[in-house]
Amino acid sequence: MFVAATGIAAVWLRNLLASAMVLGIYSLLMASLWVVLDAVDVAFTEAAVGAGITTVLMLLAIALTGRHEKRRRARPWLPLATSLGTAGLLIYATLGMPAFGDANAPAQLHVAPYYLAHGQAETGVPNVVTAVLAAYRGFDTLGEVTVIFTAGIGVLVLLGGAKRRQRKETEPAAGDSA
Amino acid sequence: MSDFLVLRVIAKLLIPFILLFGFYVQMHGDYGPGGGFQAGVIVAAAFVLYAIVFDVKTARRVAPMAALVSLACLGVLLYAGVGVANLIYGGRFLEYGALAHDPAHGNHIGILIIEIGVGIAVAAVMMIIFFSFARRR
Amino acid sequence: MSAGHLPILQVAIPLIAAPLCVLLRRPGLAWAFTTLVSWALFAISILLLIRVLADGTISYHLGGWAPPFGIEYRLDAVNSFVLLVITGIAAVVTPYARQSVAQEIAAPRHNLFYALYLLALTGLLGITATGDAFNIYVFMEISSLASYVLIALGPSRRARAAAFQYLIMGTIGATFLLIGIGLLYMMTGTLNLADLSVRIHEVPDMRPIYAAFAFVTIGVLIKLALFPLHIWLPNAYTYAPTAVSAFLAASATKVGAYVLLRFVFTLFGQEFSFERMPLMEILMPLSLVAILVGSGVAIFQTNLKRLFAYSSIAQIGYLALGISFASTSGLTGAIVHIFNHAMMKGGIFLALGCIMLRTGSVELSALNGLGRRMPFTMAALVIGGLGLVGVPVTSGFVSKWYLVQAALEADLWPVALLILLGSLLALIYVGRVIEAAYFRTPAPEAPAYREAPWQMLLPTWILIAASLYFGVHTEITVGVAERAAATLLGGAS
Amino acid sequence: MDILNHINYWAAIALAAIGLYAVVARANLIKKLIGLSLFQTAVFLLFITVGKITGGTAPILDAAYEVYSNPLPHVLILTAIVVSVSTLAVGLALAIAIKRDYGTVEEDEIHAEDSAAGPDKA
Repeated sequence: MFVAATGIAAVWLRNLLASAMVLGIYSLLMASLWVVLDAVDVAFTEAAVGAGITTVLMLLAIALTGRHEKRRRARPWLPLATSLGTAGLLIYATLGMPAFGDANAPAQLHVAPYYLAHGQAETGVPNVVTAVLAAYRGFDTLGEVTVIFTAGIGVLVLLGGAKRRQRKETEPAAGDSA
Repeated sequence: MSDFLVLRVIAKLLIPFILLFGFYVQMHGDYGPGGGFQAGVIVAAAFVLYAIVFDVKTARRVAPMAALVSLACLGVLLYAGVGVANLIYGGRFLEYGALAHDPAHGNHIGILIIEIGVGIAVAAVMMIIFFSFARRR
Repeated sequence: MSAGHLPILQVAIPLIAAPLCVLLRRPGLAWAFTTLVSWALFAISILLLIRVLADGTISYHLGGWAPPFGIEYRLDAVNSFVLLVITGIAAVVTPYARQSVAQEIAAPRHNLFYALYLLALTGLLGITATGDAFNIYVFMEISSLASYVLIALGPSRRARAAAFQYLIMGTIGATFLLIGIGLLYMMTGTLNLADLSVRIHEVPDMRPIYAAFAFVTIGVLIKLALFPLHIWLPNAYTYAPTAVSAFLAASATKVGAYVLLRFVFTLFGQEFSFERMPLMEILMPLSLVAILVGSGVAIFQTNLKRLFAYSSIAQIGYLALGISFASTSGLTGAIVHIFNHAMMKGGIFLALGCIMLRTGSVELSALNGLGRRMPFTMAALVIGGLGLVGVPVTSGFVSKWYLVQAALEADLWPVALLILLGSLLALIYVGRVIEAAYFRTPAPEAPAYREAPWQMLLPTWILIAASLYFGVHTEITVGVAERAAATLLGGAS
Repeated sequence: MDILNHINYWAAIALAAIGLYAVVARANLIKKLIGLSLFQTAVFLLFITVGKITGGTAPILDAAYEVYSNPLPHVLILTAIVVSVSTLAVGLALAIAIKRDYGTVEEDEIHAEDSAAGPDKA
């Protein structure tokens, strides 16, 4: 339950720098949890992305935007309702779910066994995750690469030509009536 | 940027190994955990480490933004290009089986190429994002 | 390559074109290339629609893997019609974009702008064409990420704040959709929509499916911007570059409506959605409130882009209302409205772009006397606005006709009255535009604005003319919409 | 219904609720993104939990094992992680741009600046 503790800490801390660090630790713990759940590929990715890249980006961004979160008047009703509503709906859903680790749950019976049985023969790749990722659901992965490409171009556009625009934006009135 | 000698020496020692590990992960994705995405992130991490320990400016000279942007495009095009090649060889889009006489073999080749495409694109984009953030300091 | 590959080309071409566009570097070249691509896509979508109408559903197995193991593209009358709308809008907006973008966005980034525009298009087309639940999520994120950045490129700094708000809400929506898809997978073991629609009814314990239904619906409603989940929309449309506003207003929410249709009717089935789940009881009041509040707030706006953004909220209300009837005429109305509203709103935002280009403002006061100075632009704006009201001869009338008919069929005459009330409210805000443009004299110090250039006027008028043409000749649009409605309702039982 | 069987799900749900709360409640844009990240990761945990089979191993085929956990959720979550980090990158870039334009990343201060700058000009 370390994971939960770090999760809460990440939200609670008002020092954003510490908060981002804790988020990194949370990711790392999550990755180990996924090894326990047999998702080694996912764990690897989470460790590299969540604990690595995300933390670096967070720290850079915080360095640019200021590290302290300001306290403000609490009006917790809407957020509380949203999050409790979501949680309640999910818990309701779990009541009808198959037990954890059940080999006969519907999710394990339909498509998945096919991948395990035919994956290596049809693709020549013993890592079934890679086989599904690159072959059976290869188009999703193309989409995934496109998503990250979009993000790269997007960041470039947002932060690229900053200098010229900064001059224009110094007078808010001029910027707003453009 | 940093004057800590120990840090510099360790980083210098580590970076080649990180890169090597990245290539290992890239090529070994078929058999163990890993693949293009993870490899891309690791390679990018090596550059990020270099930039943090030494100097963002030097790191940028090693990997100029224009080259990174071209590489990112190239990665996506490599992946999608495999799909188009399949069409030309008479298969469906991304039907790697059409690449060789034996479908399983064709699949293996196809997976290898697209994983390389993923690796290039991811490494390039990660560095684009990092440098865009770091530049504004 | 034979015609059999058209479904994938529809999505793969813009996907490949986007990185090429980045590599082209020269803004003019990137623009010309994007224009060519969008026309090619429009041609492909016409061919696809013709084929679907002639031969029925097309199924394309990506990678040659048979569904449900691989990803399937599945085109029927519904989504090939939506594809036609999106590519049609893109084919008109792209040639228009050049001058508008040149004015509103700094030059060195134009090739990146067009790349993002193509990516947004890729995402929208991908969502529409696919027959796989998770694939919807992936392509939704492509289009969303590209749209966030496109909106943030608006000239005012508020564009950035609006884009951030959209990013937060959009991501929550997408994650809700992901939860829903996860629950569905958990209980059925498949991600293929056609396969899901069968297996979903064999699940022993329905509770996770109920929850999945709730999550998917809420997630999609955020993307669709139905009241009260609309709060991201007015700012996003107001502060985005005008060409982006036009493109998104005409296409993005339409795709949201399509996804809702797909999940509610094809996947869950009409019987499940409306009899076991209270979808009608929830959707109908919300859409009526959306119509009244959207139109009501629009009346008090002085910024024209914001005015028509609120009017979009009202129009989304009409769309959702049509869906909530779950009857042939209701669905026909909704699907026809997807088409008609895309034409009208696209035309209106393009006209606003012309005004922006010449006067540098889209305040209501900037319109004073513009009816004489920019007659063609203003005429387009007014005709588009009358379409929103639902005046006969415009295509807006056709959609409203079907909606009112659906309300009367369902013995809900108060709903029919509210639809008419919404039209009255729309008449008020369109009236304000007409008044400013034709009955007020320009301020004496105002420069004599010239008419917008033909490269921008022509696309604007193509959309407006289409909305007039299809207001009179309804055989094509209504014909296809009726087939689509029949597909949705028939596929449900 | 055996409660112990669902404890993993519930842990994930609790995390998701915390993250979502942070997104809606906090005014700091960076904190919102942290919350968003938390929320998404918790949802991923939910997915991965679905794929686990008791006694199974990681789905890399080998003669030594017979029972493997379900690979499909892993694939989906790999994609979803990439999507979430992309979203995060764009979100942070937007936050930086907002800081540049407004000088703050607190939501209420941004609203205050906007209303101070005059009523709703384009």
